[in-house]
Amino acid sequence: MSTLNSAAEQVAQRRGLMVFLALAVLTVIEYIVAVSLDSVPVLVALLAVAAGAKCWAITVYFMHVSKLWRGEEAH
Amino acid sequence: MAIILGFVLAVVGFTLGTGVLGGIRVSMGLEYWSTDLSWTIGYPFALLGWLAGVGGWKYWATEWFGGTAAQTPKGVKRYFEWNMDHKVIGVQYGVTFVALLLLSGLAAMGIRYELMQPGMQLFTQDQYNAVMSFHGIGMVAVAVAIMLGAFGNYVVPIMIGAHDMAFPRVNALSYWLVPPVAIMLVIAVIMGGWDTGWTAYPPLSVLNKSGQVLFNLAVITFGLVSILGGINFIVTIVYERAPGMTWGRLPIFVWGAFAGSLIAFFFTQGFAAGLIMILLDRVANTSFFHAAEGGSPILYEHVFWFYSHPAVYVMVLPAFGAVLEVLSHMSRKPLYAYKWVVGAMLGIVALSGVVWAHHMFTSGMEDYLHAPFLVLTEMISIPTGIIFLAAIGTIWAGRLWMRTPMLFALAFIFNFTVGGLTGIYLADVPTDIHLHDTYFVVAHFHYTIMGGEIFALFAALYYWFPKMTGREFNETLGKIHFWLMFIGFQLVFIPMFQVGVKGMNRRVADYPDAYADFNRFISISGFVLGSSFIFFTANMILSWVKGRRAAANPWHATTLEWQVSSPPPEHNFEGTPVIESGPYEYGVPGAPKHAHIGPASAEHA
Amino acid sequence: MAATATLPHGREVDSSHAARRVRINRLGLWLFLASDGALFALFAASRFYIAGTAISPHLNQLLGLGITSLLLLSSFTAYRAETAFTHGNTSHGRMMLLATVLMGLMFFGGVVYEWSIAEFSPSEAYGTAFFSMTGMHAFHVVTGVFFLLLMWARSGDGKFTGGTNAWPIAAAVIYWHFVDVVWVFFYPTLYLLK
Amino acid sequence: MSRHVMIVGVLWVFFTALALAGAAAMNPFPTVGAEEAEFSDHAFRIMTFMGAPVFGFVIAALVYNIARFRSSGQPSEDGPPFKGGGMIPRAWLGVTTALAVVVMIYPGLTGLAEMRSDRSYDLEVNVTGYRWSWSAQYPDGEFTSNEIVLPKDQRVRFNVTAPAGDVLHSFWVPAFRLKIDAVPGQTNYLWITPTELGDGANDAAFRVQCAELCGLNHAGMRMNVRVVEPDEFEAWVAEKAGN
Repeated sequence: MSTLNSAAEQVAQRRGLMVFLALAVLTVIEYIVAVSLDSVPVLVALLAVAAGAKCWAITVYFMHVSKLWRGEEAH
Repeated sequence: MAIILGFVLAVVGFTLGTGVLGGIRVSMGLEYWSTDLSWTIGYPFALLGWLAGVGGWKYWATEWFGGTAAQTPKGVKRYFEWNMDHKVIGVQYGVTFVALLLLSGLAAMGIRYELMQPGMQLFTQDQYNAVMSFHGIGMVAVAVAIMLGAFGNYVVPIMIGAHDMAFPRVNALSYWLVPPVAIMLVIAVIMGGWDTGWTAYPPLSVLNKSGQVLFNLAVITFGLVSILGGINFIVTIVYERAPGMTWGRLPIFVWGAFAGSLIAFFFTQGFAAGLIMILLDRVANTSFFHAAEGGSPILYEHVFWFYSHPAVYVMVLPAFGAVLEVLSHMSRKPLYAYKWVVGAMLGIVALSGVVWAHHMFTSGMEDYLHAPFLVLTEMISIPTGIIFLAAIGTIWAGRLWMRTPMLFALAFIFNFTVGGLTGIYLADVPTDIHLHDTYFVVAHFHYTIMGGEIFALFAALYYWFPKMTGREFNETLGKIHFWLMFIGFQLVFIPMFQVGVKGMNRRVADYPDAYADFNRFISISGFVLGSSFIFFTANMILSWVKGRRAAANPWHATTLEWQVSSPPPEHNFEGTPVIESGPYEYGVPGAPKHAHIGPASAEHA
Repeated sequence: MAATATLPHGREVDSSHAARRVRINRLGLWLFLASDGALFALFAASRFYIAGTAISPHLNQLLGLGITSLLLLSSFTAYRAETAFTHGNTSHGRMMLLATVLMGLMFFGGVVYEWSIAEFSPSEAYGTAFFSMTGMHAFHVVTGVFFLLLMWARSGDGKFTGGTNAWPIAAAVIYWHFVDVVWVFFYPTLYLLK
Repeated sequence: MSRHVMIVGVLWVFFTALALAGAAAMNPFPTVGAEEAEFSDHAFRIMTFMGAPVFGFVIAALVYNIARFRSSGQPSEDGPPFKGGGMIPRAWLGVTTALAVVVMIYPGLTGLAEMRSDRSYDLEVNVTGYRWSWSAQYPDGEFTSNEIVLPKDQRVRFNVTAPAGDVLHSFWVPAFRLKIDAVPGQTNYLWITPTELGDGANDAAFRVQCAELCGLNHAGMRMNVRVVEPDEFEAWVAEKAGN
């Protein structure tokens, strides 16, 4: 793997890794909940919460939704 | 030339797509050709070929693959191929959709001829259904696209002081998706048509002839036009306003276009989703609407109306904007209650997404949905009422210049009052259960869409004709057009309310003898209404070719599009537009001029 | 080079012409995604309308979990690619683009495999939902792969490196994340209910 | 200014009266054949009564301003610069909201509640819509008929459906003012109490008409309806069941 250039990039890449790990954990939780729970309403609610959290993390940290109203960062 | 190349590449694409499919099918031991599936697969390839041929490759896509995009030509030629100037695109939209309007109007004349007396005369029942369905979708397409497509494209960027739309290439793309829509609809009619009206309710649309597939593909494409156009307007209005053009100084037509675009870009997917489900049921053996497998036709009605009710506001919000624009300038008064109107438009946007099921009171949907949709639907009358307040307040004690655009704008108020009030009968369950799917509904939506939007369209068309063509229109022909159309319109649709209540249902090729007198009267009035378009067409052609040269500002209006030459220069402004006050400061003592064109600055050079 | 303006919080914002253009494109892209998202949402809602929360007992749950993880991982590599390009690290960015493309293709392969072994037909209620939703999503995966490949092919000369230059990469990557977001909702909708 | 308001006020009264007179003169309704029809017509009249003043106001303002302030040539001056702040928009909003709320509640929600209030029935008829015909099945007698015969003053429930594999139709009898879609694979219900004798042979309002576009012969998808005295109905049932 090629090395990372700048300190700024390293910070950003590490943040990405953290978000990915959180997403992976949430996915595993989803799966475990799904195979172990029998109540459909509770399952739907839990899955909706988990999916919402994953969606939020991806839009905020991966898709940089805030740049829509905050503009492009200067370098 | 570009159009011919587009056709050739479309045919090549279609042959290629259907060929690959056919090859696979033959290797699986099936027949080479399967009408539904072959069209579904071949069409996207044909579409790509067409887009590439008319200029999408030469002027755009080649860049993605490392090529250099060519310069678009100048002169008359540019109207016949890919062009990115919003003014060219506005004219292209205008001419295309006026042509479609006339064609669909001709279909209406056929319908009225057939319905003049009971029994079948002009058409067979099958032909009648095809003509009626074509009239429906043709007019819906005109109503959705013409206001934003023609006038939105032409004047919105100039009104806000922009040099073009935010995405000129996407703009060109969205226009060039339109001819395939028209061509597919015509081919569908030639192939025997489809008999589901413009609403395409399954299961009929899953079981009927293959014309339905072409209809679905055409309308999905048209949805794309609407979505891309909507996105383009939103971004343009958000980011391309000139310095000083604050949200509170936007001309009201720009607000109308903005509000309509908000709906178009988000809700249009509903129609697309419904039509895709029909296609899947037809070609992929799915069961969205097969009752025996757990599917439900009512699902389609939900998905379809989720778009198709908001769609009427895509039609009518820009129309509100255009009418209020004309009323203000031609009454020489500030637009009354500007901020309230903006609030009302946004209120309509917000409510539009939660009223769809009032089209379904008789569909057999769950009972508990009736009450909320009744209440929400009637709430829409509140913001709509604000529009009427603004219209009346604006003409109140004004200096009403009774030229053709003003006549159409004033007629809009009358027609939309009738359309709005009769809508309440249809929102109310106890009356709607009787009136649903009768001629009462036909009359109601013609009063809102034709009496509303199409009258507004003509107000806008006559109002901006000098700007767009650089020529003056013939006032006498314009007034003849107006009076024939206005009187003909009332005589057609007022009796339709009554015959509907009496028990005549819509979309019928034939009816019991009891309704014969009404229908004869309606048909004769219909021909009067139709004849008005002869004067309109003559006026447009004659004036465009040899009308007098128009001044830059024949209406002495304040907004920016009138501060540049007619037609405007290539990048709209020779200098930099400067906005210093609201758009309608008529008679306001000491108010600075709304806008003027300052010297060119380095920024836009 | 780039013009900057300082906001009240002391954060510097690029106000150059190029940055303005990126801002415009960004809003356009997001509006497109919102519109596209509405289409997916309507199909997801239809799934509950025709099939309730039922799923087919014949689903291969491990395969589902596998391709889901793969798509999630590809979102991570896409993020790495974009971050690398914005910070001027072209070579790492290109490698990550390729990794994303590869995982995208593997995901697509997984879906195709799943279709080929499925023991339920599209004419059942659940099958209708399953095949139409995964099919539409797979179509978006393929277009996403196409855009990413295009970006990989064109980024060799470094013209997408740094700041606003990296916008085309960012656009393709945002689209890819969107495809993942759709799957975030489709996965539980199609696999994890009862 | 107050003079303009006064004249518009007079015109308002005039146009409202005109609208009401016009609506009354038109008597748009078909034959009233059932309790439900009176109910629907009543709601219709209420809304006409409430809509007339709204219509009258808009037309009065429109007509007066056109008549008084028109100018055929280009106006030489600007009009008065009313921008519409202050009380007028607020009052307008208040009045339109109040009107909307009234219509929602009466005849809207109250009407809806009343429509649903009585779900009892004396007689059941199963109605099936095919492309392109109707069939009525009388469960008690277990026979099918290609016309609907109903006893006067008895409450009937129609169970409306279409076979799986068919398309949407809609069951509508204008004289009864009610309709419901015939949906493949689903049964929908209508409750009706006929109150007038009638026969589709001489009154088009007494017909079942398909009201949902269903393809080729949608227009001709009709069935005769007869409302008869109860004893005549019994005789008809006996005759049909005997065959």
